[in-house]
Amino acid sequence: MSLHIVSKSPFSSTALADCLAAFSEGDALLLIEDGVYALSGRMSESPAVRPVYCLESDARARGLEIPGAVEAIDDARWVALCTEHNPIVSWFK
Amino acid sequence: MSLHIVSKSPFSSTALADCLAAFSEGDALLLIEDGVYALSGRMSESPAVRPVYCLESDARARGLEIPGAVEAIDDARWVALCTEHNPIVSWFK
Amino acid sequence: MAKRFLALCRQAPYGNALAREGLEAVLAASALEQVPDLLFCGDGVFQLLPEQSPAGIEQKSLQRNLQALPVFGIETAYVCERSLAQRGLDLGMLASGGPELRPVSDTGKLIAGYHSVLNF
Amino acid sequence: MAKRFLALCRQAPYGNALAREGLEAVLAASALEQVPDLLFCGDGVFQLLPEQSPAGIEQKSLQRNLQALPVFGIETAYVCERSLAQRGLDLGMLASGGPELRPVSDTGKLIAGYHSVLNF
Amino acid sequence: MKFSLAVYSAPHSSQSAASALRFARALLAEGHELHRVFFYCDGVHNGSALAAPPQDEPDLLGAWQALQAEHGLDLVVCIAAAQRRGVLSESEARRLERPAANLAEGFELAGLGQLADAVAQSDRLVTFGG
Amino acid sequence: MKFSLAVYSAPHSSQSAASALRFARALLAEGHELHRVFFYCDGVHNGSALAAPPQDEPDLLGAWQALQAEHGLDLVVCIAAAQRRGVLSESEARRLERPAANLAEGFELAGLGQLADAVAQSDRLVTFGG
Repeated sequence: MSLHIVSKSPFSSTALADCLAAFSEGDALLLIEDGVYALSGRMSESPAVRPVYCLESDARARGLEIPGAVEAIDDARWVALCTEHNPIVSWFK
Repeated sequence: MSLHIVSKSPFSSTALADCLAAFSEGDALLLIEDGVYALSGRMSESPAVRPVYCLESDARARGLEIPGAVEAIDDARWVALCTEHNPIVSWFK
Repeated sequence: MAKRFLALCRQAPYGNALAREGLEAVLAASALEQVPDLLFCGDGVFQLLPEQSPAGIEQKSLQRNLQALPVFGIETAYVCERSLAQRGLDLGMLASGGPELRPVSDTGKLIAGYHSVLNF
Repeated sequence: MAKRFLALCRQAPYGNALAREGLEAVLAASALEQVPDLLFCGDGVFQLLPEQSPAGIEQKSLQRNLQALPVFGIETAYVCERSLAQRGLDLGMLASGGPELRPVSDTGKLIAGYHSVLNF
Repeated sequence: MKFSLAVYSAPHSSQSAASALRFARALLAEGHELHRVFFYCDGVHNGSALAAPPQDEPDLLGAWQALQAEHGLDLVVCIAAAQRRGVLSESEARRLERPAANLAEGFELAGLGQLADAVAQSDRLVTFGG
Repeated sequence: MKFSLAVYSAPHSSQSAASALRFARALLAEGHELHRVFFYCDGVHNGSALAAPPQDEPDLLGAWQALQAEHGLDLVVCIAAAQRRGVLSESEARRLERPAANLAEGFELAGLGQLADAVAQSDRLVTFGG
């Protein structure tokens, strides 16, 4: 199933909303770059989908706490996620 | 009073919503580039603010009808609007 | 057997180059007989509006590229129903002459069926 | 009398270069004694979060630039209250050590009082 | 009236580079003054001499150069933004030990202070970005 | 597993160019194969030899070149997208009558078909844009 990678802030772009509308049972969501700002909103407590991952370095860069419902990952785990899922869909605008 | 120039689609960017939240009595709104896609939604019938202008060439480029509540303008009128208003605020992201 | 892949087109035309460069990539792939399926989603559905006249902004119409798709083996294209509804559009308001447009309600299920996705 | 101008900062830091290049423009202007006022709005308020550690993404922290602002004559900066609330933030959660942050409820009225706006 | 423009977008990527050119032409045609065009962020690519768009796409570089020659425009490319993005004059290429220069004729590199100066000197500033 | 990457963003403008480099390093470190990196849209600027970022900012070009040298990577810059944006090899500069070339060593220009080919040849395609 698909891995969705979102890299834009949900407060200024509809990338995350568009992604969630195309999310299927069995898919996974990875927040990178400005996509990690989703952690500062409601998603942090009760994500609309599961599982949700985020790049730890991107969250730390921005001073964001990573809530328990979201799994913080490093680059090696990012690569592993990409091997476990197919296709990989990037939501970057 | 301010002239607000919005150049992004309201369906993929919050630029227009952010602009409307910073709109004051006496300001004017100009839609250019992908900002003209606001004409394909609810704004076309009852704009949230007035006056609303749009660059006719940008609307025609995209195959959009220009509703009566919105004034279609050419480049010369665009320049004139910029002389009539101050400051000029661009909402491009 | 060739791996099936999907071109996911989410950008409005003209405001930035991605809609055009996406279609150019699709045509180039098709010319090499690696024909992707197409899904128009989000602002990408605006690429399908009829009567685009970008001469006034000194751009070429994207509709020529769209209408060329069947020649390259792309006979049908998927369109996200939800994206149309959000924008006050329906299939009947879109341009004809290119690939046959097929509405999709569950884009997630569609996407998950492909080996790879090219995002534009 | 110098014309008053406002730098309107709407971008989150790090994801794209505009937040950084905006602050660089503000510092350059201030160094020439053309000191703008500052308004953080939209995702621009994320520039003000404390404990940013961008070493892991090989970028320099923007907070050094922000903390340098008072040295260049920018003692206070406006922050859009509505943008904070939308993001579940309040003034008390923002970084200290830079300019004093002043909440603004009517950004439109504030903006309209300036001769020019630099958008970042 | 005296205008200045700030251009943040690269040609052939965003329409706003072309919009800036249109606006510049229109304000000059209306008899206004164009004090300065300041190319910043990705806008520095407007000053690249190496862009070679297909014949059937507009030649923005040539259009800016023609406007510059006709009206003596001040087309300023931010030197710091240009270094990061690889838009260099001959002297910058030498200084930074890069193998070539690509700043187009009619454009000049200058510091970021020229943006604030344009704001101070002009009746109107219009930003083209995105 | 065999990966290919599509990179649409310029360095120093969007973080995603740096993210692509990070991901490339990580997948190679994990023992996977990187079949091709295809630079398209504004991503073609990753192949510019003229970028000169300040000393305290990362040198993405040098990092790609080092990775290329170590792993023999196929770093392909789309020729059509590069022409529009002014990224030219010596032969392209001559053919298009431009005053200089700026394609960096380690990168090569090729047609858009190489993107579809990368999709067909790889187990995974990851796109970096925005």
